[in-house]
Amino acid sequence: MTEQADHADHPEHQPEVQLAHLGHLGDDDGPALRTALEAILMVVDEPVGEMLLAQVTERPTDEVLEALRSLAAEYDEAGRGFQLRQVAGGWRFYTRATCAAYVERFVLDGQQARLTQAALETLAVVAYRQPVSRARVSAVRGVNVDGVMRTLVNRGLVEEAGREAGTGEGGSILYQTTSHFLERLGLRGIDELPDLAPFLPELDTVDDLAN
Amino acid sequence: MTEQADHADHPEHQPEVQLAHLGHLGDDDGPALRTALEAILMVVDEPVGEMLLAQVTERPTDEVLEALRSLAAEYDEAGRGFQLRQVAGGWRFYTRATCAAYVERFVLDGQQARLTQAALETLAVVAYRQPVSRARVSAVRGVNVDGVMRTLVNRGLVEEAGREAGTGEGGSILYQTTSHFLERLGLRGIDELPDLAPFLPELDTVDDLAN
Amino acid sequence: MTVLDYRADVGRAEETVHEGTSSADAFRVDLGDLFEGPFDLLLSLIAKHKLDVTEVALSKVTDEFIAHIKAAGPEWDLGQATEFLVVAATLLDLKAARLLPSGEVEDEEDLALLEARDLLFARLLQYRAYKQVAAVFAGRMAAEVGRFPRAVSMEPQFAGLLPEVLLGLGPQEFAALAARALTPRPVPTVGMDHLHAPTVSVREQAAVLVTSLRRSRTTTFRQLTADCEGVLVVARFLALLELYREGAVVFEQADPLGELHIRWTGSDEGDVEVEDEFDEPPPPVAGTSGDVPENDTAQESSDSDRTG
Repeated sequence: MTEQADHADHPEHQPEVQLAHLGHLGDDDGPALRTALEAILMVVDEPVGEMLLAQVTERPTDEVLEALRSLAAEYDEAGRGFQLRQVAGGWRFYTRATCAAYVERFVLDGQQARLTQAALETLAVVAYRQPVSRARVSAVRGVNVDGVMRTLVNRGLVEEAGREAGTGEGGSILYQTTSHFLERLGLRGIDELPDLAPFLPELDTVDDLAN
Repeated sequence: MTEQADHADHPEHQPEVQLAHLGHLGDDDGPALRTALEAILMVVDEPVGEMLLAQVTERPTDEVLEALRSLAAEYDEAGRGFQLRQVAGGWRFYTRATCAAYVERFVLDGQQARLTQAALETLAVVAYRQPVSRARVSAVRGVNVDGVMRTLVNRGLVEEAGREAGTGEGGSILYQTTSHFLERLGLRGIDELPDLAPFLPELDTVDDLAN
Repeated sequence: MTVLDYRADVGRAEETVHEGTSSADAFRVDLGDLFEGPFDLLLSLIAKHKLDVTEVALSKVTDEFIAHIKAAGPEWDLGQATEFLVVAATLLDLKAARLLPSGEVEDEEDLALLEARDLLFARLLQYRAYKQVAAVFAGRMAAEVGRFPRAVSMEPQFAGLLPEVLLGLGPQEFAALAARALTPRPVPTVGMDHLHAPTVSVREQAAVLVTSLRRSRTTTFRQLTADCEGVLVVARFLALLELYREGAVVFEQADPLGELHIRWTGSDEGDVEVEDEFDEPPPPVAGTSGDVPENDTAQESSDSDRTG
């Protein structure tokens, strides 16, 4: 790949994707509207409204709606394993109902019943620091926790709890433990979590650790 | 064989849910293999190996691999907004690079921070020498790599891999690259790393080092 | 003093060398991802001169390298400075070899020095290979940066099917785990104690050696360094090499790596001036030997600080 070879020569000049260089959808140098929509919808977790999609793609809402409907129809006709569905709040990719049995089997076969040590530790940090952002948990754990946090959310042990105060839409998502987590631990409430103090090293041990 | 091995790994896991309508893939009442694969891949959040997919769909691995490749080729030819890619030992849906500008603002995990030259070089030594101690990497790079190694661990690109053999508790910690590293490089496995030999000059060209 | 811009990778150093730009700029400690270590510097110097890896070329590089260390002054990260010193010692060996009468390569000491040179270049070539492959990594990562993996929450109907998670521990064990997870981890270090050693002056060590040698006339390197360790040993070794260059001492070594005998051949009185090529100018403030700068914070911040 020429692109790659070029970068190899200039490791210090990694191209950053420039939003300014978006160009116009459908131009020779940009993706078609349908393509851009497919890409966006592939990574969104929550359904996205056509208004927002229109805004991001800089196209009229009508046109976006039209494209979304034609994509959905196309997937249905081709009998793809996924569907594009309009649900409350917008559009999202879902698995096709006829494939549910395979997805179920995959979910049962492919997933571990036991949490990894990394997941347990992350869960512990969330439990004692909630509500807490992923960035904070990462800082405490010293590793990226994005994947682990998703696992904990999927497993119903952790849930979103709004966004960091005063930061608005762009603020970091905060996480807290769920009632399911409390059940699993046999507790009635968060306040029943054991006090940490007896488990923390004495102050002078902390000093040792720091040295 | 695979099934057995897998269950042996997770003895605690006992699927109890009845899968009523599995039928046979490709039957009139069941989805085609490709469709089932598309559906399964829609719910994964890490690369899934063809072995597991073969197990879940009850088809030979060869056939599954063939179907995955044909899907990937089909998406590329049709210029879809998503790609099916084989990375880090498995298959996973990705957005197409040409759509990056549109996708970015929807991606929760944010832009991957760029690595420094020092981090890149350290990463390269770890990748080719793994498992390897910090001292060994330092020797190759000619500088202390403690800080850089910590950065790489924090970024999830490198992880600890036990201690130097025969040295016990006090032995040097060994490091290896992670599957996240493979994903970041778009590699299927460590064996896909470019051969180092061409970068080492022939003996008789040593004198031309600078040219 | 030649000022280099280490942004250049080895192959293109020639095009990007900026002569005479502000030295404060070029010799910053936080060169970060642009420049980091002795191997990087050596390769830059070699490439800059488009030199063959010959002894003559090497001598030029040696001078510049040593000048670079000198110019770096107290700004250097002590960890890096120590590594520099080791490479510098090797280079000074090679420089010393140049001073030997030519055509006497049969001498075992000469052979050892030639071996040291080969070893150094073998390591340089190895480093260069990793440096180049790192560029390939960067290219691949850049190509990947526009692709985002699908990583969404599971549809509720499937998430509900996920097997009950086995926590496998009770509230007390969970609290103990939390305490461990929340306790700051010790920063991993590999015997960095020596980095806290006070700055060592080669010139001072030379003075110590002169006093000692004038008294004993002949001695061994072992005896000369019996009362010190670590960087101090390196400093005395460098001081000895400088004295050798001044013609104040001669060396005898029966076997490679064998006992190094030193005989005083200098004057019995007066100052013996050694060049302080390795010595840092006096630090502007006391306490440069204090905290070792956090390597990675410097590198991280330089990400955003970079211009051009």
